[in-house]
Amino acid sequence: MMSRINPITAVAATFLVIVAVLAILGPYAAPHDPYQQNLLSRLTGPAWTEEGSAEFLLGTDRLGRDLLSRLIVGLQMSVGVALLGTTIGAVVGTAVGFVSGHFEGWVDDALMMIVDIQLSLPFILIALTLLAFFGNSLALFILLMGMFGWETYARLTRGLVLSAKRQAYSAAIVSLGATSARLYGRHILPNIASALIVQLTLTVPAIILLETALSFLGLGVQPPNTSLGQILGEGRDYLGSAWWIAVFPGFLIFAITLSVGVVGDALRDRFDPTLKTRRT
Amino acid sequence: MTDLHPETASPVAQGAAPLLRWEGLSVPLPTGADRPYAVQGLTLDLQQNEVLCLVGESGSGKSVTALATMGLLKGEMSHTSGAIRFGGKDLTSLAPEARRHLTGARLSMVFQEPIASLNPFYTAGAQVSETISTHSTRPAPEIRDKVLALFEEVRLPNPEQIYRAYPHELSGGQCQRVMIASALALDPAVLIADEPTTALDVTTQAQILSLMLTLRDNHRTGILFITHDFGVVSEIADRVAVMRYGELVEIGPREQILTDPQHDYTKTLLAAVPKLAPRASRPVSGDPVLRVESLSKTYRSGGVLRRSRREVQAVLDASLQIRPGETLGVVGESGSGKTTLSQCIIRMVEPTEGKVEIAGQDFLALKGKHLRAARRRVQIIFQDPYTSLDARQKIGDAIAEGPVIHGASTRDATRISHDLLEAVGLDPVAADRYPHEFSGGQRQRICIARALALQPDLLIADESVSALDVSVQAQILKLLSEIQAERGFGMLFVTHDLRVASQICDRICVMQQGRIVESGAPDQLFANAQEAYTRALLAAVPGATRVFG
Amino acid sequence: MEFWLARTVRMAFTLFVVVTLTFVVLRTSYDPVVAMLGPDATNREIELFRERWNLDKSLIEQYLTYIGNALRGDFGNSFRDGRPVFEVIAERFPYTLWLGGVSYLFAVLIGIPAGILAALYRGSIFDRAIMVVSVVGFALPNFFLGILMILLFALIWQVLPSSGASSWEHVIMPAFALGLTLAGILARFTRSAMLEVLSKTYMLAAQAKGVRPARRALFHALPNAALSVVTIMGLILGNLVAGTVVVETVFAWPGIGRLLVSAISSKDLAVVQALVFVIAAAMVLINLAVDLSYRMLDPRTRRST
Amino acid sequence: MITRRTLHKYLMGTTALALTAGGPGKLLAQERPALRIAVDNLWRTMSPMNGLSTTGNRININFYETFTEVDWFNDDTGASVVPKLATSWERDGNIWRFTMREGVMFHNGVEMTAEDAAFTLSEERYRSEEAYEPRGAIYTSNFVRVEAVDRYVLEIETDAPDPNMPQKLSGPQAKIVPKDYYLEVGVDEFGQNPIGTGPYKVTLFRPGEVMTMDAFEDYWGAPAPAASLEWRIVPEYAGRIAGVVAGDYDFAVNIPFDQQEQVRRFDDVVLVNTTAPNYVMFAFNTRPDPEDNPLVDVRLRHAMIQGVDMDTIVQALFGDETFHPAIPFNFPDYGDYYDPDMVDPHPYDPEAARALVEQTDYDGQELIWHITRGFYDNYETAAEIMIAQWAEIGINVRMVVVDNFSLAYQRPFHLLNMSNGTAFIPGDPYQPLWLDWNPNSTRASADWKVWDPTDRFVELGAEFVRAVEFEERRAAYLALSKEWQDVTPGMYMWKRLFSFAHRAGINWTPSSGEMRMYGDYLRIT
Repeated sequence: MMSRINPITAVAATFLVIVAVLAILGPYAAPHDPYQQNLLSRLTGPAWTEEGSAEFLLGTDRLGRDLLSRLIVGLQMSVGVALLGTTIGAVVGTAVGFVSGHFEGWVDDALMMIVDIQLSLPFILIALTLLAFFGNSLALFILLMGMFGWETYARLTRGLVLSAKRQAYSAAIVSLGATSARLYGRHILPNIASALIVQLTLTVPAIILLETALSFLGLGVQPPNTSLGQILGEGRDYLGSAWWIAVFPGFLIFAITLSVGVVGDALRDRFDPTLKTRRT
Repeated sequence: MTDLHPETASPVAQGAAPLLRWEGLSVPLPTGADRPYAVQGLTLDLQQNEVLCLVGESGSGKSVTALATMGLLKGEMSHTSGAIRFGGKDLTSLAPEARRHLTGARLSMVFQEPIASLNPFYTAGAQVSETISTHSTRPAPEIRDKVLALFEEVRLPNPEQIYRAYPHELSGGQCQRVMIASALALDPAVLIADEPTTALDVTTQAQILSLMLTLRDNHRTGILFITHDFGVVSEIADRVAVMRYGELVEIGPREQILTDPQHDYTKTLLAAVPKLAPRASRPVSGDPVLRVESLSKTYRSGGVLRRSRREVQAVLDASLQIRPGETLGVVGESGSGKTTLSQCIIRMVEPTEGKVEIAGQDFLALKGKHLRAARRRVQIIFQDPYTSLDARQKIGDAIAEGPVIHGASTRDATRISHDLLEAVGLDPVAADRYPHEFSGGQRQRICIARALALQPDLLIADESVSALDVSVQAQILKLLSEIQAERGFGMLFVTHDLRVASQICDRICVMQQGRIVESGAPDQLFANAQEAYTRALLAAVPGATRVFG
Repeated sequence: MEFWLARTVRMAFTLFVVVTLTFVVLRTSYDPVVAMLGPDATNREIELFRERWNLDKSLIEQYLTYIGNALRGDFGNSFRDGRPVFEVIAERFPYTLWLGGVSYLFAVLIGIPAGILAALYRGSIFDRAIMVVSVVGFALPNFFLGILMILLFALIWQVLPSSGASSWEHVIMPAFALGLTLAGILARFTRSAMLEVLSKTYMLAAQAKGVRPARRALFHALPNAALSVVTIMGLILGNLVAGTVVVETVFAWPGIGRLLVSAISSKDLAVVQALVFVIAAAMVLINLAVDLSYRMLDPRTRRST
Repeated sequence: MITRRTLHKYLMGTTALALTAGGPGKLLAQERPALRIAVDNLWRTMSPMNGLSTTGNRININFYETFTEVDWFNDDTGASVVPKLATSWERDGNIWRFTMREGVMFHNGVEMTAEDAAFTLSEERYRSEEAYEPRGAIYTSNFVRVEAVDRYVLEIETDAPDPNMPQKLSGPQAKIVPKDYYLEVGVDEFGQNPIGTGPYKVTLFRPGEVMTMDAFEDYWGAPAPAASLEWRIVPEYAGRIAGVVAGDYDFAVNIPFDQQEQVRRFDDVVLVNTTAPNYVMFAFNTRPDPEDNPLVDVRLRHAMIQGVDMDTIVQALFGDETFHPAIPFNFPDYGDYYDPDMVDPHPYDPEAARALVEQTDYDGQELIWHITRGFYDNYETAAEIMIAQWAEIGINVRMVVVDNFSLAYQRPFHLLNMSNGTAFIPGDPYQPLWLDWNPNSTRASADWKVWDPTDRFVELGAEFVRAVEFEERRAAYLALSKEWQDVTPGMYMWKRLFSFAHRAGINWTPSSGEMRMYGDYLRIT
């Protein structure tokens, strides 16, 4: 069962690898300078359409910039922001979860209260308010994305730590005389890592979508930087006249979210002990 | 309660058409399993008014046989071959709907975990009623009366109250009685009981076994009774079938199998069965490695805001001593406080009161780094070998970890780990493998090695062999004895199984509701128990007086 | 009883912290005046505006006044049109309740049965199809879906009204755009909750009793799965609120999501503060309701006799 | 295929038939349609000056009326005004005497008198310490006395002869409000429940959502052609255009230029573009704040002007629908003042620009351009192009797009987006040249001020204000304009374009950014 890989999963994983490579290469993978404007070839269609030109594979945007190249740098930004935000949230949340799970008692109560407070507000509300009132910068934006989902990690980690602490192996390791740091760092963390990784596969697309929604409301990544959400948000008015501007980034966001979801499901199936057959 | 019906072996008219007949039944395993078939070519019959015990170790295919008979297999495993004949029909080729009409009505089943087999959402009464309403159109009041009568029959106290109770409000034994009531509701011809008493305490087990025999007699039901415990077999079986690796090894009347087994495998199994063979205590000397005085543990539930705090006395005023080379057994039924006691000693749980001295050192007064340093003196082995190893750590590292923590060089620790692997009967080459590559028994050996790596003065074995098959159990017990003899540590052996305790312990403490009610050397204790509770425990041990093999 | 008392105290504290944090964040971020008055406002105008809304007082003073009034249920007046904020919110609330209710109903009526069926026929084409649709619902940004629908159903085929909230037909597209994501989440969650329940021994026991498959699914598996589904049903209300912010903007739906966006962009502090409070309070209450229904549903937390 | 629209028509047909049968007497009122207009936004208050804004002015001309009105119908330059609530006027030195129309009713049934007209322009309302709408002060800064001398006559005394008073009184400050009601409810409440004398009266106003108006039955002039108007916010362009195409709305505003070609393809939809007397621009921060601001060097500013090919940009973004005014203040809006043959002193010339940059100390430092998001159509797009062109001549500009003006106004910045209305005096360059750049203007006095007017500019400005006769005024204007261009504290980018779409069967004439739904402007067939 472990060895068989579903073909859909394989396609999704391959797609993600391509996305990752493009995101890493960024402008180096772009066929054109993504910032090079060409007012004479504004709104050129994709190469295979009537209004297309062989020079621009996926057409151009309202400034005559090569859409494919824009998508690649947008991809770099979207994926970068999502990964960075996820990492910040996961690290902070996991740390909080460990602290909570280790001390229990009032420390736990206090930390979980903070988690409750964040949970009582839909994140987009927090994001909108902070971005609109504090002004938007890439640093604030990434920080904000880092605030997203930390509470999920905190709660998840706390629960996992509490249950891992009660597992026989933890008791055995404590009774060996191990320090808490050793127990958490060397034993519990590796054991709960799989659950955290599965959670990562949920956070990454959630941040990409959040960034998209914020871009729609005009509060996402700001020009001259660009992101998939921003290209999509800009392109939405052009859906009737230059569909490619919105459709390609829309499809890309969709495909990334879908693929990460598929791969996440596969990871979950692989990690989830309840789905493993240990029957006699 | 010793032998329940010594002479009336099988009142079955031999030669009559069997009630249920398995003809060359094979059940495939999903691809990728360690063997192609869970059950292969099983041919067997069950007679009316008979208890047929299906015996085997884990993985022998006995449960799969039960599920196949009831038509409960899923996925690839449901593609069985062969036939299961019942009332002139082959169950495996019946249409699903036709088969469903038989299931629960003519053939019924009781499962191993009674609490888990009741739906937490409905009352006990509703769930038994459902069995009846599924297969008949009787009016509701009539069903209710019938259910109450069944509860009466399975000797549930207070049927009316049980009827309204949810599963979580019932004990394991009560749940199993409810399940049996449900299984018998429509007076089935065949009852399949899959390890129905394994999860229960010995006293409850004895009651359930006696109940099943009564039912067999009253309803003339054919019972397929699945168990791994020859003690139970000796109490209940009319005939015994032994399975291994999905195949039938041997079948015969109870007495023949128990006293004169033909097959080597059966012989091995019987030899490994723990016997209630109380030994005398060995002479020991030296200062105690463990001294527990007036230890108590009270659990309090409820927070600041709660007016009514609930208190549970898990351990109350327990005192005991263990000297080097000595093994002290702690026995008792579930909830008696024996595990809490052992956890208090190693401070996995902080005791409320009392004193614990390990190797002359006040263990409870220690903190931080001193506590960590002192922990090397006491080590523990748990019940479940699957969860007591870190699944992501190589076993060599797991064994070496203790010495490393206490300052050994990596090289020394590795050497210790290799030596110990050898000492517990594993190839040192295995050090680089992960726990999941080992069987349960092997894992328990690894746990022992890990505990011993620190050369503790005291070793606590908390139900350490309870989850293992008998043959493995015997090996592990032997290993522990040998190593103890060699290294001279004191051992606190916690178990619910008096047979096991009787064999390995120098002294035994019997716990009931948090207190140590009685203690003494096994031979004295068992021959001359002072407490009624101790006597009840002893009486309930299945096959207590029996000599196997 | 003690449980509920503790819960209430905790809830009140959470809301207090939310109100305070919002106040601090909004009032220290910057002066809303210019945003409110437009780029050409004169100094005198700005001065008058500050006086009118007490923005010239010290932060502590403003805070104490605000909390004092809030405790009396007065969250002040909208900077934008001077009306009591609760009146402004109350005007919009029914619309969001309507849209949210329909989307939620859609999500529940589609998502839960789909999840159940997918679990019952695990691994079948049907299961795959449901899962694919549910991932699509999650992966498609809902404003994109919304605009696409407007172009198709209103502009090209002209079978549905483009935007607004004046008839039941108007609710179809926004409710679908909003509900699809929720239905997807619910379907996936219901599926895994069902799968977990289906693997329980009591399900095997029910089968061994000869209980019909449909009855097993509906009477044995579903109520137990419902316990975890109820929890997620509370959690997705957060997604619902987040979704309305975008969807109401796309479809010019005059609900609180739109109000929030416009209040934020016009820096109507009073309305933003009150909205944050109202949404947080609603979320907290909903979670309480979820706990309550969880406790009512789960026999383990209630007593027989 | 039966679409909603055809279905709708069918249903409407039967309803109309039923009504005809019901009784011809009611027919007139019933024949007037109810119009629905999808707008992008509504200003938060409708009080004429506190609510001064594109989105407010666009609709409040339907319920407020001014002394005079710009006649867009007959003169699309916007340079001529016609009588509205004032029927005649005469000047005597510093005093203007206006005679108001008789029999004009406010929507609350009270007759409009000179008292109301005087109050509208009064010190109490605009210029006192406790003014209700202090923004009006700028618009009436030269007023000394406003007084009703008769039920229908009022006098306005200015500090110097002001030849342009009738033109000025077509502006927002001259939207006549009912004195008693205004004083009774206060300006904030008035802004929410506005009352005027116009052909429509407001029935519901929810800022951020909708405004509805009914035809005012006691209107003094020609009856309103629509029975009611509903102005509803549809923030998304797709929603607005789909609304008009599908028949949910009769009008939609703000059709982005790039989408217009597509809109033209719909048979039942008419696209209307018009420019308004308002120029989109950016200001240079010419002051040494931040201290190292390289833009204090005028050569760098001129280089930047010469470094962008604004004509091409405007052509690309708006086609021929609007234009780039190469020479500031020489706007075609200004009738006789406009000189189409004037030579641009700072034409697009990247070579010259590069040379100018060479002369300065500019070291490639990043210049920050604050832009308020989405405030002006295509602004960010133009900015991106301009930044690319400036990069060509070695000037490094970064745009910082912020959410609103208060963020945009926060220093430090080097360039700032803004726009400049030009119609304070229709047909006269007074507003963009002096009103908005003089030492008391916000641009020269607010925290975010971008320039310190030179002594010469102030001197020339005073001369320009004093000039009454055309030739004298023209000379003063040219001198002042030249001084401005020597300093160049900003760049005028294009004349603001407003676009509308409406369903076929409506004949509608736009009047700059306003949507006049009355008189000759709206005919429904």
